[in-house]
Amino acid sequence: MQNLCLMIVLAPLFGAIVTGLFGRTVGRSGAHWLTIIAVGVSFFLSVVVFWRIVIGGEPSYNANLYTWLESGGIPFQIGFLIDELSATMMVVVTFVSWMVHIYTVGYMHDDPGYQRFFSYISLFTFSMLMLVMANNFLQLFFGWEAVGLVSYLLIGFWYTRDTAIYANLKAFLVNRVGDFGFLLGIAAVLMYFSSLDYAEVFDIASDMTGVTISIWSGQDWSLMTVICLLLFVGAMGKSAQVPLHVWLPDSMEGPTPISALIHAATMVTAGIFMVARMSPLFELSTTALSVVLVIGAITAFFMGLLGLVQNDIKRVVAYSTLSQLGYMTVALGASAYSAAIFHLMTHAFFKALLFLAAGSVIIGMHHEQDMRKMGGLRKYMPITWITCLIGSFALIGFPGTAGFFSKDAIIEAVHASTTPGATLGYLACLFGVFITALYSFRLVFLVFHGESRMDEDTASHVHETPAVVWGPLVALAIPSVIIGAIAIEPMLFGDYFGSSIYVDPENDVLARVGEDYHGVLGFIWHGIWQKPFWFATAGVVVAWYCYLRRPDIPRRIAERTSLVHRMLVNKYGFDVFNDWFFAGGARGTGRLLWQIGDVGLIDGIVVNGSAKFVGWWSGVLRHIQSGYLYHYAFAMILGLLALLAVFVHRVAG
Amino acid sequence: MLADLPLLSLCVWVPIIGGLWVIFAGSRVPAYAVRNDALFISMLSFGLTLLLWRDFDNGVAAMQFTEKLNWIAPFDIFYHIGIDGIALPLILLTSFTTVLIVLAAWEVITDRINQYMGAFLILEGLMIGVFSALDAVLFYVFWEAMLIPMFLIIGIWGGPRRVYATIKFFLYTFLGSVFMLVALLYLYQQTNGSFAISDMHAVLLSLPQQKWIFVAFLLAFAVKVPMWPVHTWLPDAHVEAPTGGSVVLAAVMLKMGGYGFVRFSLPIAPDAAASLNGLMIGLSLIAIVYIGFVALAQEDMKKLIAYSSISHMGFVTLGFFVCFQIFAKTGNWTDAAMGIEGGMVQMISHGFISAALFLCVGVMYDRVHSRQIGDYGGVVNTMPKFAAFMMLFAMANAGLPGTSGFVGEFLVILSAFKASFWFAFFAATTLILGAAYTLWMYKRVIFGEITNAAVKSLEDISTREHTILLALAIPVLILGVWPAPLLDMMHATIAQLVEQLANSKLP
Amino acid sequence: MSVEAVVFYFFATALVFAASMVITVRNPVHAALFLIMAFFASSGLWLLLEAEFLAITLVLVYVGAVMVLFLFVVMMLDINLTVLREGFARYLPVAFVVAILMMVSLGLIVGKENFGLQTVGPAEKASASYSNTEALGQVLYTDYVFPFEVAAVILLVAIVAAIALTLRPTRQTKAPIPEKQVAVRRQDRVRIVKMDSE
Amino acid sequence: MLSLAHFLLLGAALFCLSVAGIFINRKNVIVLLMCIELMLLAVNMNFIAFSHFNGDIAGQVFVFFILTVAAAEAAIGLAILVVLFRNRNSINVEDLDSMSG
Repeated sequence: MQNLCLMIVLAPLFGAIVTGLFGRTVGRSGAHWLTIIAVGVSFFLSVVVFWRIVIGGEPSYNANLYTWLESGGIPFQIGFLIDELSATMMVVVTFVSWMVHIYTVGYMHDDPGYQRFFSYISLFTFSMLMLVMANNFLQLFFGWEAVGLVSYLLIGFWYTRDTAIYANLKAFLVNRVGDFGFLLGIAAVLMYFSSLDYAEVFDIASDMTGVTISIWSGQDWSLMTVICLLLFVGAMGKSAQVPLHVWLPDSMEGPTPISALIHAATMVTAGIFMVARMSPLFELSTTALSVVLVIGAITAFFMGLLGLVQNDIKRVVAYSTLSQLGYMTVALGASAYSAAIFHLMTHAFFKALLFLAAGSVIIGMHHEQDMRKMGGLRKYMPITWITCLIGSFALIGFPGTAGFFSKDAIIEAVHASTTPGATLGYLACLFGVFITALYSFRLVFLVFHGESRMDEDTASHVHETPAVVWGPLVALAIPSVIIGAIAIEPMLFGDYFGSSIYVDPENDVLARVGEDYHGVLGFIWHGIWQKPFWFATAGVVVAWYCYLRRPDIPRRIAERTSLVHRMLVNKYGFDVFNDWFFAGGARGTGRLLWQIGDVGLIDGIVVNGSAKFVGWWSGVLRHIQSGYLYHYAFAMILGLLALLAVFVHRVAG
Repeated sequence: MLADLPLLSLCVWVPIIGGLWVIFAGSRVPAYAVRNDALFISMLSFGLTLLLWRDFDNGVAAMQFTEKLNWIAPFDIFYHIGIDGIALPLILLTSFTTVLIVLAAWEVITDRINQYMGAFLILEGLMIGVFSALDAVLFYVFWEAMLIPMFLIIGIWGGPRRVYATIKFFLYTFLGSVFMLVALLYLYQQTNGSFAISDMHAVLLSLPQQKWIFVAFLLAFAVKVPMWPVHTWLPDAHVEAPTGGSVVLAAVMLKMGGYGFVRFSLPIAPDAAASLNGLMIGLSLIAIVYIGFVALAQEDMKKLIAYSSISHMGFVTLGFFVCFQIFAKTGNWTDAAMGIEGGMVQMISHGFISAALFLCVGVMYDRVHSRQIGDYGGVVNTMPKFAAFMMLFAMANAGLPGTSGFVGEFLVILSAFKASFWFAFFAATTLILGAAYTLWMYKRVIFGEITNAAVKSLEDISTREHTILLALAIPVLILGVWPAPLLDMMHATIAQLVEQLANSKLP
Repeated sequence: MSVEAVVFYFFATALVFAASMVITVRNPVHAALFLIMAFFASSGLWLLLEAEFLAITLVLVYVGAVMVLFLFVVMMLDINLTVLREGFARYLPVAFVVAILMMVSLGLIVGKENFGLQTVGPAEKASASYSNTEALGQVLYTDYVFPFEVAAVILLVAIVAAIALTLRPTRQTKAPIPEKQVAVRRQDRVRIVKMDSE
Repeated sequence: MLSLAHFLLLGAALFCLSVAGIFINRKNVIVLLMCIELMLLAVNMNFIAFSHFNGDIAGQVFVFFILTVAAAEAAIGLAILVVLFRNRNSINVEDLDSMSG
């Protein structure tokens, strides 16, 4: 098993290093063949692992590879923990990554940084695998930051674009804010558990419920709440939860395959994965769960709203991603970890599909991303249209598609949950469904249906993309449809996750939902008569009416509610505020401390001031040095006289 | 036969004598011969230190490779040297850095090349001497002698404001070390006439005595580290120094301060350190946060990196002094070791990273002759290989896991949390600030469109520069992925240090 | 009053008078002459104190050599006396006060019985065969031989320095320049000319 | 009967006179040099007096050396004076202030 794991991890790393360092030697085709094969190997081995652990029922594998270092009597290890959770993630990650590798061959065809791109995405695959396969917090943090690094590199892939390099810096820094909390959380874990190994920490976690930690003097906080909240700050950064979501829409400056791989399917779900992984800790703090739930609800609803006013095709999908991440977070908050992971998985497929479809459109339109300049593409790009439609249905939760099962499960679970804030979560999710349907089909209708708004030149060139691009679309469309029906039963209501996820029986909402579960068809039948389906249908209808039937309505609504509209266009002012308060404030503080503190006080007054004082005092004293012999002689004689007087006084007087 | 050689003495004296030889060979010798000689001598001494490493016994806390000769017999002053797990990594760092400096100066320095090379070689020997001296007077002599080559390096090959910078540098450090001398003489008296550092460790002192001694040492070491608020010499010295000077200053000289704390302040005055640790932690945290902000406002790359150095060295002192708080809280001294080890790792790692960053700036400066961030932009277009290296070092500076920059910060933050949530909180802000100032600089210098003709005509790094940067990239990555060997080297010594801290020296 | 006392007071009066004149006369030549008188007076006092060798030396060396040097210089230089005498009256009171104060404090030291001066009894009379010169020579060439040598060197250095200071190199001075002579090469001086044999 | 004090007082008087001389003749370097000679004479007087009354020849040895050094000093001082006069055409002390701070 250890060799298997090593192979899975190291194959993409090998690909990344070779294409990265010797890109010119291996050439363009060498680069894509090498990395595609490496990630392919990784994928198939992951499937083997998945087969053995999940289907074959082998006990989970937990072993250390080597000791990173040992300090203060605590060994810090690098190792792997392969259980149902990580096996699932491995398959999802390697599959999506593999698809993206293939897709990239077409998408980046003309780009001069071809090898570099493959190197980065392989490196990303390695980092993400390290993250999900970790058996301790240290390695988790390593993977966590490494995916952040690759995300940084990839958002700034086109480094000459000002917007791209602005976005990647922003993404990295916002993620760093999350990591800041995450690292403190890890430190807290180490302090109280004296270990960073998952198994050891989880084993004794339940003994820690009564422990309190004093942060402000006199106020005692529950240790588990503090730890979980700190860890969740990390998740908020990586999984783009309000208010640390600001980087994700901007990250769309990166090439589209990246948006699909990193900023939709895998990296951004790391936070969700982490919270699920830490379920034994989170279960011990209702406060933390409640916070998670509320943050998720806010993200799910309000970020969805923003999707309505975006015109850039990728940004619509990006806000949709934010909203879906909110759903997952809500599920986590409601203790429905398996539902969150389930949604994570289905979302990975259909959101990657949507992004790649958007990418396909962008290729077809020769890198035009504004939806207002599209329309009627159905005729030109049938495969893209079909797959995009499938993705959208999955996204809005059309009964039978993958998204339907996972999203319905989440809504049901939140409905059943008793965690404080659950009602808010439920309402947010419910209205979120309407919003989701609205913006998804707004996209579909604006891009593929209706009249063409393309200019002549573009229209004459639009064509279906090559097989290397639509191939992955099809490959992703299939699981987007069927994976939900296949996986719902074992994942949500069966013993799929085994011991990898721990739910306190009191919080086990999925068990409650499961009582009403009677097979896949029953679930679909049940779903059709539930509110979410009607909300989704309403959304689609409204989208059809507004964007196909009466395209003038949205503009009029926007004019009527200009305040709301402007708020949405400005994304609630987060960016402006961050730029002004945090970025500007930090620079201002820096300049202030430097000019006043360093240059003014320390250097000006103390250092150069003392030198100036000495100079001034010497200036005063130098007048004594008249240069006249007799002055010196007088001084000597007077001194002699004074000494003599003292001497006489001391001895004689 | 090899075993009979006084290996440690060779490490100290080979570069010094070699350096003198290079200098006195004078201008008669052609420049290429000077370069080759200097490279040979620096490689030779690096090889000698590697031999030290090979024969070093990790399991022993006591001094190894000791040599003791009479020096000034009437005052019981000895030529007494030896190394332990704290000194060895620093010695390795020193000799390694010198090789790189010689290489970095290869074609860049044309004016008085023999003196330049000689100064660095002598400096190397003196620095190794500082790390290996076991006699306080010997230590002091090496410590002060070290200033001379550095003074000349900045003063002769420095930038336009070099005179101001050198005087500031010299006065700052000299002011500090004078107090150290007083403390050493006082200790000489207290130990009944012994300058042996081990005797100073053993002597019992009352709390006021310890406090005075601690403060005297603090002045010397805080200036070297440098700690806030005695840090302002560093940005000036760095900005004016030639690349090699900046490298040695950042990579090794700053470590002298940290080394002084673990060799003198902590073991000689543990009770004073325990009672003054609040002050030390406060200063360290100010260094981390305050300087982090100040670095954000810099427009000069070298200044920015200099400030970043101060901020990172804040972790060293934080790690060293946080152990007392941990002990007060948990009553467990093994926990406390983590902070000290973190500080030590941070010193080594900072040695590599800051050296690398200064060399990177040097590479650009050699081509464009400007250090202003505003004069660059879009360097990646013309220097992709260089940009890749600088990315690595920038990330290491921002403390990315997998690079050496992470290890020390991680350990220090973990142990700071044990002392207090807020210590860790403020220390961890470096995660954000460090990334902000480093990557913001990177963005403005490397990324973007080409903004001016100077950048447009840049040539990518030569084989020589490639070798230098690669030689630094390798340890940065290895230490990040597998720091255990470094830690193993120090465990025994630091365990002994912690034991010294645990036992009160009050009579 | 014994004979010694009479001699002492005579010479002491002469000495103080001569010294006062040295510092007050207008003309430096006169001052130098009064200084010679002071030297004579003190050499007389020294004879009273049985320091015959030094008394003679004082006269020989100082009056004979040093003071001649002084006179030489004074006469050689064309000195504007009026400028030099400026401020004489202005500084007189200050000088007077300082001198009086110093005299009082020195007098306190000597006069009062605080410094154990009274323990020094009257000097023993030397025997008839006592030779001051011989006694001085005894110690000077044995115990003090090294300082003696040093003093000799100092004198030599003083002579050399005085000459070096005042020597004005003139164009007429002809002197070899050794470093140039040494650096001469054969080509500079000898030219071999090939000639046909006659 | 002559005592040590007589000679010491005489020395002191001589010394004070020379100090006064330095004050009065502040501009004339030659007279200043003469005053210094007088001072040395006063010192020598004391030495010899002590030597005589203590019966210790060492005092006279000292005087011997003082005489030597004073001679050297006078020679160099006058040489400087001559050079000075040659360069400045004056021996006025007030013209000599190039050491002024």
